[in-house]
Amino acid sequence: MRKVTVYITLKQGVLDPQGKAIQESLNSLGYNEIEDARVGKYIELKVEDGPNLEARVTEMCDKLLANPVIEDYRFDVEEAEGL
Amino acid sequence: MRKVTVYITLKQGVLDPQGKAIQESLNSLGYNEIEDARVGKYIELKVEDGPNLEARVTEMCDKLLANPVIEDYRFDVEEAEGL
Amino acid sequence: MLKTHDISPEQIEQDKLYREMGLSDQEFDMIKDIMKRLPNFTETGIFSVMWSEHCSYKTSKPLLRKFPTKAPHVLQGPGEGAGIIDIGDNQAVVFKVESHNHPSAVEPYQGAATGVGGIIRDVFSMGARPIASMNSLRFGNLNTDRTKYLFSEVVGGIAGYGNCVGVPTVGGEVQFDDSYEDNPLVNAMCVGLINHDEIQKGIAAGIGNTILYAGPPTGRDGIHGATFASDDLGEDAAKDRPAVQVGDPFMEKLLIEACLEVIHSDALVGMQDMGAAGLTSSASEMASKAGTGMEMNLDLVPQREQNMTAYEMMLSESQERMLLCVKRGREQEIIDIFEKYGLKAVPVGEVIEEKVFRIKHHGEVVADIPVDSLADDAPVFHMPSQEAAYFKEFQQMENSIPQVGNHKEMLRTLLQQPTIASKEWVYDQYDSMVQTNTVVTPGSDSAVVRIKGKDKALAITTDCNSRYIYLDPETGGKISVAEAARNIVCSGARPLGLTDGLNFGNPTNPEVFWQMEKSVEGMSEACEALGTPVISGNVSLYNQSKGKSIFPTPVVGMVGLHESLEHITPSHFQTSGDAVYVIGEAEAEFGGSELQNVVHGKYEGKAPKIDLNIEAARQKQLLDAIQSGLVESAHDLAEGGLAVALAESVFTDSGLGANVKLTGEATVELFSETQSRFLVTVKEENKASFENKIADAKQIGVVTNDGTLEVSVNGTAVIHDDVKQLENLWRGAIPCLLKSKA
Amino acid sequence: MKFAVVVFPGSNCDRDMYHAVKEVLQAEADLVWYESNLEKYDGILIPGGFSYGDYLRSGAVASTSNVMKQIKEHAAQGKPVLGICNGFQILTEAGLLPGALMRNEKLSFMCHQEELVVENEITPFTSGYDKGEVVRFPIAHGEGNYFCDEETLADLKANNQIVFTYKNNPNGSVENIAGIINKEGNVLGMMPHPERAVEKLLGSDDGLRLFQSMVQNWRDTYAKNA
Ligand SMILES: Nc1ncnc2c1ncn2[C@@H]1O[C@H](COP(=O)(O)OP(=O)(O)O)[C@@H](O)[C@H]1O
Ligand SMILES: [Mg+2]
Repeated sequence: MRKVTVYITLKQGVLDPQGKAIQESLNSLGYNEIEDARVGKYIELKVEDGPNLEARVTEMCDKLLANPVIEDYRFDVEEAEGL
Repeated sequence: MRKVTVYITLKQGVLDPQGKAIQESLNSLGYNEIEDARVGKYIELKVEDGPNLEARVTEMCDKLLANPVIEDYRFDVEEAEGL
Repeated sequence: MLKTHDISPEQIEQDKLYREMGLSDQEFDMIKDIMKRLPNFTETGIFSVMWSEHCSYKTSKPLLRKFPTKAPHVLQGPGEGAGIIDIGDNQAVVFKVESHNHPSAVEPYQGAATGVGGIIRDVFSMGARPIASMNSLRFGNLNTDRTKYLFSEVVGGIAGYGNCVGVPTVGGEVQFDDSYEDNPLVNAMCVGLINHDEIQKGIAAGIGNTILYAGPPTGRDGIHGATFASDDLGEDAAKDRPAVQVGDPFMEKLLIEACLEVIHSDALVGMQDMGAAGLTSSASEMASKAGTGMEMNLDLVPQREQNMTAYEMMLSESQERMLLCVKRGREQEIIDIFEKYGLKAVPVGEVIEEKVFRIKHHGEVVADIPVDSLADDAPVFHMPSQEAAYFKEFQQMENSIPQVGNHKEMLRTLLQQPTIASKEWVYDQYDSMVQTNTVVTPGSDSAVVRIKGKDKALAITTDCNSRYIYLDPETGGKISVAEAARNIVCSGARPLGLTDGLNFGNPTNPEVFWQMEKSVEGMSEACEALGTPVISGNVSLYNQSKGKSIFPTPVVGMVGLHESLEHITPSHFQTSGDAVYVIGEAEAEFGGSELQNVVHGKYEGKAPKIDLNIEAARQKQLLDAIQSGLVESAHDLAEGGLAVALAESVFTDSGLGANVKLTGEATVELFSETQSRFLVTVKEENKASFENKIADAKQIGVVTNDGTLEVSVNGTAVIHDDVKQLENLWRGAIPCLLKSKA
Repeated sequence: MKFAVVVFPGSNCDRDMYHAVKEVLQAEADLVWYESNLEKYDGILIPGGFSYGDYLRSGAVASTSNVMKQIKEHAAQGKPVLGICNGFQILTEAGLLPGALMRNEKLSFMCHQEELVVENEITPFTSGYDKGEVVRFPIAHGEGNYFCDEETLADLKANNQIVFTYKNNPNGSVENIAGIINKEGNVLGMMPHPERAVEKLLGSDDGLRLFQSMVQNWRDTYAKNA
């Protein structure tokens, strides 16, 4: 069993209203050191071991998990201990 | 300048219908090796350097970024090169 | 991205770079004549977006002139952000439809969301409070993963944006046909309410007055979106992807409240939203409409990204932005109002006497264009038109009756056709009730929205059966207007006027242009006959992919007025014992019908014919009967004919059924799509008065309370079915298609 | 009794709530921008909508705004606070009510009439209803799936804090919970919209009694002679 963690972030230049709201809210709470916030998604997959794991995860990201029009993604693969 | 990355995940025991939906869609696309999926949030903060950075980020998480009733969080701090 | 300074005017001409921006050689020559020199890169970009079909209507203008647009109650016809119709008591209704087809094909969620945002801005930029949204959607058949994805995401985007801004989405339509497979249609309509004395215009008047930019900073969103929207959606649409804009409905909500507060300040001169072609179109149009010029300094424009070029800023389609013209010296009053809502408004330019559109950036003049040339001198093309080859063939076909073995089974099948099936899966995702005015929520013929404090309400519908229009554009055009009016009348309202969303294929194809021409002629004729002027609209061309055009789809968005809340009439049956009437007789008309599609798997032959005199007379009589309190429920007959209309009328939750006796040919009586027909229920004691008012009404049965739909033809029972079971099939069809594997 | 309808940036049921209490119920009410003083009001109504776009989590940003301090004080004085839909989300995020509202089980927004069961009729909000009575209110939310841990749930039950439940749970809420009240009995949060159910013309007027109950109880408590 493997644990794959996929990180999905908005492409450079794509408007991130969520991030902006978070930044403003942190500033208004007095955390003026926050200069920017960007929000992404984080998906943990529990995957049965098999050949071509990386290639298959890439495919899943392209097809379903990330929206290539506005998002970038990357992922890590590790042994699934803690799952 | 520092880059703080906050990872927010649903607590163990809290149902994650979104993760479930992702798992099912992946399975129906033929990725039967996916046994589970959990969805979380990923927030990148660009933070001006200052004292007590870690303590302050912990506070931000407790006060705003995560909801302790349903979520856990952790964060990394790194030098902000790529921002 | 190309940099302005890297590319010289000479290079643009020599390498014909203007072509990449969507300008033809001929258009480029016209620009040189206007400028009396070579345009630079930014200027070429400005012309290219302003002369795109989306902004200039260069191929559709000659057709749009055919629409009747005037009537005593029309306060504002086509030309401004949205049209306006008087509804008495110093009030008026503002509405328009807008397409976002190509952006939705590329990124369906954001494409649809920003479509909703854009049309709402058109309405509140007139000074009106948006009170209702509608959406008219077309997709391929729900049997591919791609189509299911597009459908789900488009609905999600409309919901995500509409729910957050707090404008109820009260209705719409969805149809499915292979011709839309790669090119879905997403048309959004918004309706607003305004007092006569609050009407704003998008003008930049008063030499020396200040131009304010309001809203979030400009990024590189959707650059070239406007020309992109008028381009053929090729196989490699993917390369256009970064052009997609992302919407922020929260920002829009703040902008609505701020702008509706700003209109009460007499410091405001004019205001317009930045829609397609962003800063370029709003600024140049405001000046052109006022007969002035404008000078703008791009260094003052709030920017979200670094090192943006003048070209990028002028063409950016970042969302939720407004441009205002404000009296000089009183800027702060307006800025303060935006500030209250957490929005920035900043001066970026001024109104000048010289009629030019002059843009400065980093201390240099980067564009200097005669302002009228952008709006008024845009070329107009009279495209060749040629009757479609298929049309002659179809017209020669005899009307035939599709073979139906088992009518009961056929009704079940028809109820599960996605175009007929319940759209609850769609509209349940929309907040249809916010603002607490929605008297009739989605699921009836028209949505009904009351006007608080007055004994009146508005009926709203969108309609367009593109199959008929494909078979016979002129007749189909008439039908789409008539059907919309029918839906308004059934709800008890008087049709006021309409907005049109003309979605067609490639107009340089003479057969496509013929479809446009004929359908506009048909629509215009129906508008005249039914007294519904066209007050606004939108044109979306080049809707095709892999060389095949979509079905011609001129969507009609119509608004009607209930002169009293008492007139609001449901489309469902109400009480057991009521008499069931049908108005108008069925004929063997199956061209373009749902039955034809089910039995033959294609659409061919003649569209059902329509006599606009009969249509107008029946609508008038029915409305009169409703206003006289004689009608319990009214529903028009549409896809699937009488049998489907009967079934829909008994899906009520209250255990009703119907017992109906017909005479004639069973398939014709049950499923024909003959036009100008209505299904009406009447209380026993009102039958005589009702029959007196409506010459063509014939009682066919009664409403029962046994939860059974029973229909006999010539004394033989042909349908005998449990209403609950039928309803479950009808409700379950779309969710079931979405879940099934492709 | 004077109501404050608190308006956050992004609230969108504020005017509906105002219409319900001011024009239909004919009580005294003001729309109050979130930066204002709430001192002079007897009851606080937090309306639905998408405060701050509901970005991050529904109600999260609004729950940290300054006005929450005033609302907490108001609640501590025993005065009534009613949060509907986004208002409920804000109250849980602010810790005035236990638990959290998660995404609907089916993940999509939903809007339609629902049948609710009145579980607790001994509150200042529900005294006009009968126990077990079934009422019809619209719902309109994407994140109304009430969640709390076992311990909290046991507490809610022990203290009779569950005020409304769904007859046909639409969103996956624990124990069909549609609305809960705090231990002290003066802060009610609920996902369904009583303010959208105050006129028969719009499908139901079952919600009117909720506001009437508030006024009645306030009169009984504070203005015996009024
Ligand atoms: N895209 C949509 N958005 C909202 N409501 C919709 C949509 N599509 C259909 N509906 C609603 O479903 C009901 C049935 O639609 P439709 O079959 O097109 O009606 P009709 O044939 O009477 O015009 C209508 O009340 C309509 O408003
Ligand atoms: Mg209809």
